Amino acid sequence: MEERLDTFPRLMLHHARVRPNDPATREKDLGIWQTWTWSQVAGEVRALACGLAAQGFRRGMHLAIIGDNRPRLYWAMIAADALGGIPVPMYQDAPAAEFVYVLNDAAIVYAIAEDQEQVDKLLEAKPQVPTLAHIYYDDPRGLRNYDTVTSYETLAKIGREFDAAHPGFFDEEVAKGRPDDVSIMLYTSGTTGKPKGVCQTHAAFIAAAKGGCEFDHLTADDSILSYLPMAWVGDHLFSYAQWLYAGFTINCPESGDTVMTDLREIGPTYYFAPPRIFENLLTQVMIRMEDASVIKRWLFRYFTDVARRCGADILDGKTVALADRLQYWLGNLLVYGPLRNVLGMSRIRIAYTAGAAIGPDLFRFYRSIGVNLKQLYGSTETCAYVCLQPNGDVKFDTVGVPAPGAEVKIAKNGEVLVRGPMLLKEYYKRPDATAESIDAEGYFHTGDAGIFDAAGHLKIIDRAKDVGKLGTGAIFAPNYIENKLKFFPHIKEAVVFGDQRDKVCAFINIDMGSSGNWAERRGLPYSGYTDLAAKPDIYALIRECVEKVNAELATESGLADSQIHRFLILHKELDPDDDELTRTRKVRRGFVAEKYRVLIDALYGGKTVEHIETLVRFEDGRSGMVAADLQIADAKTFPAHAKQAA
Amino acid sequence: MLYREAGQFKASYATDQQIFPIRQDRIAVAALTALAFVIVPLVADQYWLSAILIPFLIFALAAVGLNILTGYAGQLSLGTAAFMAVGAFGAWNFVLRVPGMPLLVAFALGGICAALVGIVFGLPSLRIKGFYLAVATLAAQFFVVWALTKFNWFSNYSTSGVITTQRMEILGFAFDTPRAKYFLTLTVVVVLALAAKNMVRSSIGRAWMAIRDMDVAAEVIGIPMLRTKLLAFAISSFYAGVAGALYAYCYLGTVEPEGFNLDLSFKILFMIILGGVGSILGSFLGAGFIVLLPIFLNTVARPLENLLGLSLPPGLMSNLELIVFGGLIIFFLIVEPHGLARLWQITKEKLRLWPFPH
Amino acid sequence: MATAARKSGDVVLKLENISLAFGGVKALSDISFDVREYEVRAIIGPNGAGKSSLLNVINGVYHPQQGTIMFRGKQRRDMDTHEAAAQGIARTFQNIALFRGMTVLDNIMTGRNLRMNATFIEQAIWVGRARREELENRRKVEEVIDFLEIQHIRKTPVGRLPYGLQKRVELARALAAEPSLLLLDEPMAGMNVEEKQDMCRFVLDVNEQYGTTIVLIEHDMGVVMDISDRVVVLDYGKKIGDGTPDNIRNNQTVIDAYLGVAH
Amino acid sequence: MSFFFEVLIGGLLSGVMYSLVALGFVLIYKASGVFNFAQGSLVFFAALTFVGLREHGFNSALALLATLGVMIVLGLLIERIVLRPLVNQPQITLFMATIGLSFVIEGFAQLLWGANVRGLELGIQDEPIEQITTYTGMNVSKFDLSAAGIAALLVTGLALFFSRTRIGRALRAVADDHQAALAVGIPLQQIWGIVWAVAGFVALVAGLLWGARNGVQFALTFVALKALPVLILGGFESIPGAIVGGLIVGASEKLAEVYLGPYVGGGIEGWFPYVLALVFLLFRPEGLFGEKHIDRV
Amino acid sequence: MKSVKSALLGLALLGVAASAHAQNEQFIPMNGYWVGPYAAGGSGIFGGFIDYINMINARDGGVGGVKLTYEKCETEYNNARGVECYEREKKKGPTGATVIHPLSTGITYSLIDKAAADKIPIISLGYGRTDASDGRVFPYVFPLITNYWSQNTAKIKFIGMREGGMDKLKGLTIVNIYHDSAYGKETIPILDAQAKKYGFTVKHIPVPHPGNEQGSQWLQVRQIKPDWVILRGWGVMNPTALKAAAKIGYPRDRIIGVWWSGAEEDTIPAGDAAKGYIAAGFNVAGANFPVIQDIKKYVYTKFKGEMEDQTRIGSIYYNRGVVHGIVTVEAIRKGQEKFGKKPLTGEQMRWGIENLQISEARLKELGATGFMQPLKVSCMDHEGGGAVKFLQWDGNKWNAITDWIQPDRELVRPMIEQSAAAYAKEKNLTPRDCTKEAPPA
Repeated sequence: MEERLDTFPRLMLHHARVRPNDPATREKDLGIWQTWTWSQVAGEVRALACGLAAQGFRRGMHLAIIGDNRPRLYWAMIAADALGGIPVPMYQDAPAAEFVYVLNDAAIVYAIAEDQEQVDKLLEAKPQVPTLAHIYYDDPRGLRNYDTVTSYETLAKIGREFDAAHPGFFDEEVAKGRPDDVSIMLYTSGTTGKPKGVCQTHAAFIAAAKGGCEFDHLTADDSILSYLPMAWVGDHLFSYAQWLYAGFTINCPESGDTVMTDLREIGPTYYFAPPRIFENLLTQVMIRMEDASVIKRWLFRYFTDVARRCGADILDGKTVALADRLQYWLGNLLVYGPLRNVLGMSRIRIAYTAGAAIGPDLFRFYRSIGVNLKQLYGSTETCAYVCLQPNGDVKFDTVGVPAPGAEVKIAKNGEVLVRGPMLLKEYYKRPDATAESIDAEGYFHTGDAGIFDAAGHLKIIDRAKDVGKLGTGAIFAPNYIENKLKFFPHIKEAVVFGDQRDKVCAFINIDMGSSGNWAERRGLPYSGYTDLAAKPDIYALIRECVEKVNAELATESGLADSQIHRFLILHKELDPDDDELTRTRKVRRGFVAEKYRVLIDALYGGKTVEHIETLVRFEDGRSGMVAADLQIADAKTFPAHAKQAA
Repeated sequence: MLYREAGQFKASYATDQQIFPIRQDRIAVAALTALAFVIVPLVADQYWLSAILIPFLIFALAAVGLNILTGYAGQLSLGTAAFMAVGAFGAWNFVLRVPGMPLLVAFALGGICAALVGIVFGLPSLRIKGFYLAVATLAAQFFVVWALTKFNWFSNYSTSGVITTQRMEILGFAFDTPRAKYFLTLTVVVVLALAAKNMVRSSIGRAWMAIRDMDVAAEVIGIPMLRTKLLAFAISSFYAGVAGALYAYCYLGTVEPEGFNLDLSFKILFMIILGGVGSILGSFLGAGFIVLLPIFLNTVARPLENLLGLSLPPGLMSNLELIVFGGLIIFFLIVEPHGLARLWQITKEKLRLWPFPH
Repeated sequence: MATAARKSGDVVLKLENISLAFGGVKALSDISFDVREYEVRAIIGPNGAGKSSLLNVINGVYHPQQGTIMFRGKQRRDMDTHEAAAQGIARTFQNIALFRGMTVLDNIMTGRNLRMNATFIEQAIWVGRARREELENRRKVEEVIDFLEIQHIRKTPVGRLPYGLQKRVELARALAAEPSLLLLDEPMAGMNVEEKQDMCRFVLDVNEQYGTTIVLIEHDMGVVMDISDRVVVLDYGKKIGDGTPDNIRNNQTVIDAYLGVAH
Repeated sequence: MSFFFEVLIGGLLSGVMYSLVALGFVLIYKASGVFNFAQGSLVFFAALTFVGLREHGFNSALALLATLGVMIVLGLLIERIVLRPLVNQPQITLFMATIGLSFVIEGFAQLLWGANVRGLELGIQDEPIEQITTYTGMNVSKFDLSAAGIAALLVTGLALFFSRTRIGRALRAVADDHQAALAVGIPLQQIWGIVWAVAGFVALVAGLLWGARNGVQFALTFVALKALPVLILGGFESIPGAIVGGLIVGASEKLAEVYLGPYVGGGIEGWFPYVLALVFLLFRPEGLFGEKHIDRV
Repeated sequence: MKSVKSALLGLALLGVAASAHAQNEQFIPMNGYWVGPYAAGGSGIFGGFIDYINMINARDGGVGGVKLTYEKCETEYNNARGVECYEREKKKGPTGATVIHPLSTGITYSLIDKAAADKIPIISLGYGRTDASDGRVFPYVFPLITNYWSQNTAKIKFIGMREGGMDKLKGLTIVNIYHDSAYGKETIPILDAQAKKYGFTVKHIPVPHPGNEQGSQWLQVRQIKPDWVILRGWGVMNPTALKAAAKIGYPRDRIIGVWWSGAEEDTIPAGDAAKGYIAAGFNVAGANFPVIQDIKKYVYTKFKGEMEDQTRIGSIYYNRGVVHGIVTVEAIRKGQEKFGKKPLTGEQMRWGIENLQISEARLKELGATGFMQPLKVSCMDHEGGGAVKFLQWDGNKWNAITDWIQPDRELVRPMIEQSAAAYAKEKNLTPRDCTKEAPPA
């Protein structure tokens, strides 16, 4: 009988058979990389599944999974899938109050949590979640005296006993699985409204995984660091679907604090990170290089210039002058190689970024030092799989060509539409929403505005709904401008306003790391964010950035009117805890506009200073008021002078 | 810069605790070993072998021994030469008096004799600390040399008190050329250095360092003070003893008790201070430095003198050598009080973090 | 949150009529008190009250001139440091007594030295028992590292660590010995609020997780009252109070002699 | 019996000579915590400079003054060039630096004055005092007695210097507690400079006396070895300790050599003082006059 | 390519030219010591030695047209450095190092095996291995002129002469004050043997190194009240001994030193205390010999002298250095007689030394009559002389007070042979058969 590799549990069993002794999962724990082979993973999953079954977990039930990336949590997903259940990973840094909605929406009865912190949150949410009955935990630390929760070990033990009593049970359950069963439910954070559960089938994710693996030639020899939230579609694609499809190794870091060290130790061949992380890394590189000796700084500058000139072309396999090639070779020896090494990127064959726009300079930097960084485009509803950048044909301002199996077209209003096997089955218990996003032809409406260029590469401009019109009638794509601002290391977050107005104004969040460092170098004392943000020197610094953006915008056709006339630096950092950002750190534009209305009025009202008081929530759950008098600054704008078409 | 550590992760404690956890280091060490065992014997001439490499290795071994005592266990000793003397005379007497005594066993027994003497002179360390102990170890230095001179039995009643080593043979192979002696020395030194490294990374090494760093805390943890200190004395002296035996057999061929004088003790102490206290690598670096520096100064100075003609006072170059030697020692202590090993460590850190400064 | 069902057991340590003097200066006079299994026992008192001396008597650093010490059923004139360690008494010091030349890992490994029995010759050859012990104990140490959340500084030389972390490493070293009685000499001295909270949590966790009996000296009354089961109060080498935190809080002698003066 | 006393007195008088050298060590150790191994070289250098200057036509007084000046300058230079950059380093590092220093001084001394062995006549004959010999049959050397007198003068002088002068008192404060001394505004480095200069002066006195006894030659550097057991016995930080230690070492080594030596073949003087000191230390680890430290934990 | 080739060719030619230039030179390493406690001896002896070589080069244009070259290497009187110097220098010069003067007993011992293997003869004038006088066992070692045992028997002879006959020795007490080291102890057996032979009592008193404090030893001497004291001193021990003797009032003219106790360096520091002190020497002091005058004339007038302090020219050590020069140069001459006037190899040099004969007549030619004793070296006898002259310090200079006094060969020779035979046995060597050695040409 031919092996049907159409569900994840079957894929897992397949690897356990084909490569039983190859590493499947590693976790940095107790000082070393604890390793589990595929056959060990199969054993654990089997025990876990049987345990859950023994505890009453049945087909179609949801299993909540809460915690940092832990092997056992990944295994729990397979176990749930094996039983025909649906794992529901949740954002581990959300407070208990936010848990409640999802737990209730998914009618969670069973939950598996990483540690005491998550268990405490579940217990806190429990009174409001009548269904929640079983809580399991991975790390027993501090949980010794909790009598209402069960440890992973106990569960596995129950499972093994159950398995011994019902030897055929597990295999039967796996055999019952069908490709069009829902294999995972991921909650979209949603920039507006309550999160929706996106139901994806085995088939959808396997199609996406297969397409990606084949597109980039991923094999069982690759390895990846799994450190992004398990509830996020990207992690699920890379660390779960592709893992089980290709049979490579996932590596779980010791803790959130040690990701960079762990990355360096593992040296993955396949890497995924949102632009923010690449940006932080580059910022750190620059900061650290500031302290280097003159010679090193010179070397670094010289060779990054060389790389900027020819590095990306060399990576793309284009012809490059011999002199440049030689210089690049030398640079690789002295700078790029070591740099990739200290960043943990020596072995990377393919790195992806997605989730937000990445600055061209940033993108080019990584490619120029020999990291094959590419962009992809997708969403939770499409298994993060719509467009991919092919090797050797990477354009900095597009997200690549439609991925194998994906049909992409642009709607009349500019919205990107997509069709293919990777589309969601439905929004959980939200037929209305499902109907709204998938049209009659089976196209999913991404909500993004984009265009195809001549070579067939897709270019995303903005959220379709965010694209507005200025008072002058010119289009206004706020994200586009914000991203331009955010490409400056000193600017962490920006919100621009201009829809239905005659000019564009902006809120800025400075980056504490980068501008703090900048301030320290200048001997500028400051006591905290609010203090630093109000410094005239910082204003000058930011004004410079804003004006650079203006200069750029002035050269772009149709966007010259979007130049920023006035801006202010917010007195607090926009924060998901204050609902200003989503959990994936996207700005909740409407909410922010509402909350800081007084500031917007001030910007447009021509005031130079405005008082504001805001409620902020601290990490420990307490809240307090922050008050400040914010300066408002004017920025120089430039006359439009469209670039000559090349 | 040369280090590419990304991807060198440890999946077991065994790999994490190996002596050279970084692959590049392992390669370098393997290359160095190959160089020492294969290339050097092929290319080095007699001068390099018998005047530089063999003494370098032997002094390095003695320095390893002293480093165990002083660098790791924190007991300052000025009596290393005496323990070397015991080892040399011990080994010689074993070969002389026990028919068919295998050479390596004799070396080991010489080392054990030194270890026993070391234990005796280590006893006061339980009550005496720091410089008081250092000066007390001088007692060993003077007493041992005196005893070896005084009791003719040790030199088999040789009128001159000088002993000439017997022909060296192991399993029928005669070690009579500089190359063979080099091999023998190298092998012994490598094996013992490895053993030393193993000890200092084991519980005994930690016990030594604990006593060195904070003896009261060490005691409270349950580290037996006397036993640990005496073990340090014994092992240190054993190393010095074997080094002494090699010094007699593989290097000079003849030795007299006066050859193992305070100057030699100081010389070895210099090696560990300049090389790096509490570092096996440092012992080698220090030995290299102290062995090579005077030779270097001398080889530079003499042709210079000949070049400049004889108008210079005759002692000038020798005295200048002395001044430069002393001056360099002070200079190094000022620049890097923790020795060449620390310098290497810093360099290595830099190379590992390259292009970042820290 | 679930609360610990902490229960005190039998008396494991009993000091009777301990007097200690250094060349005429009396450090402790006629002190008697006991420690029960599983309890957190605090010793408080103003500076120079003899608190540290008392700990030093318990684990044998000082030898009292008078009195007896009963530990685990055995009565004796004084303790011997080595014996104390072998019997499962571990401690930390008021002024951090880490081995400054060693890494965090080595420091904690040193705490397990008593459990390593390989001879130096085996260790020199690094085979068999020596190697096995080294690896097995490393695992135990890693558990302690994990427990005290000091993974990120594992291979850092202790000298480079900030004060608060050094204190934590010292606790780790003591814990590595898997002691049944843990003596903590001002574990929270000089820490900021957050570090203190962490340390309190660790102390309680140790007590809960491993069932370790803890005797601690602490100045922060809040901490003492929060975490200890019973408190001994010393003043000028004499015991002036002994009882539960509530008891002590209301003890007039203590209030006069100590609380009133110090705060 | 008179022979015994003769040995004893001879020993005590030699002991004074050891004390002279030990004094230099103590001074520097007390003030800056440095175990100055170069003290022997300083002794050599001082004597050589004195003799060398005399050879170049200086009269004794002038040579003495000039040498004193040179020694003071040398002391200040050492403090500035060698010790100041090494401040706060472990003692053993400082110790090693002084060994390096001894090479430099020895090389420099021989470079300056050559390797010749020279006599030094102080005008005191090293001969028995006849009156004593006639009355007691014992030989007591005029020279030794004078040396003892000079040593006594020196110690008295130093004692006065320490107790009566401002600098001396500051010096004692420094010896007691560097930090505290710094805190009350005593210029530590200046003090150290002065101490090295004083140590240079002591080296000069020792160098002249030893040089007159054994000739001015390289072997003068070895007198340091004679001073070490004195230091262990007396304690590194005690001036009276250096004197008493010297007397004990001198007397006991002579007695041991004469009465014990023949049983083991003689020549035991080389190590006997060390073993004596060692045994002594076992009972009193802090030396004769050293302070007892209680380990506080 | 062509240019590279021609450049290489040029280099090669240059090398040939350079070596051709160097062809007619013979190299002698000067491994001595100019620093440290023994610098006085080292600088004096090598001063005389080098000056003599330079004089020969300047006056005679070398030996048989062969220029003598040398290079200094600082050994610090330390075995390890001595071996390093030897290894470094042994390949220098067109024929390598051709003869080596270690000027240290320790270094000599360390070089015996090495030098034999490298075929480089060792000359140890008045130090080194006494039993190496037996040339059958030690073909490459030449303790020329005299050794410790020989001089010791001569000393007893001298005492006998002073006492009025060897039979008067009976009942005398002689104290042997010696440096407590291998060197110092070396004469104990021969003294004991002589004591037995002549019936005197000998007491050995060791002085621990370095010997800068001898109160107790001389108090013992005072107690023993010996008739004579033999001083086997070393470095600072010598003046200290003389001072200590003065301190207890022991007459200095009853103290007899070995030649390492009998230089100006040993007496000057003792000042008046040294007056009258006697020492055995194998060369005398004084600058009035023609050979010394030649050195001054050919070397010092051209400012090429080794001695910074020219008053030391003619001192005991300096003159001993000249003796080193004489025996070396004469051995080269001897070798050239057999092997031709070209640079000798070490092996040829060995033959030269082994067949060295310096007669009174030759000494006269050399301008060294009375400066040193005539020599006749042979395969059997690597000592070649054996006599010593007794010198007395008058407070300013050393004066010869006897002629050359021959040793007690009957006593010494068997002991040497016995010791050498033991060595041969230990080392598993077959002694040469001297009857088969090539006779002098």
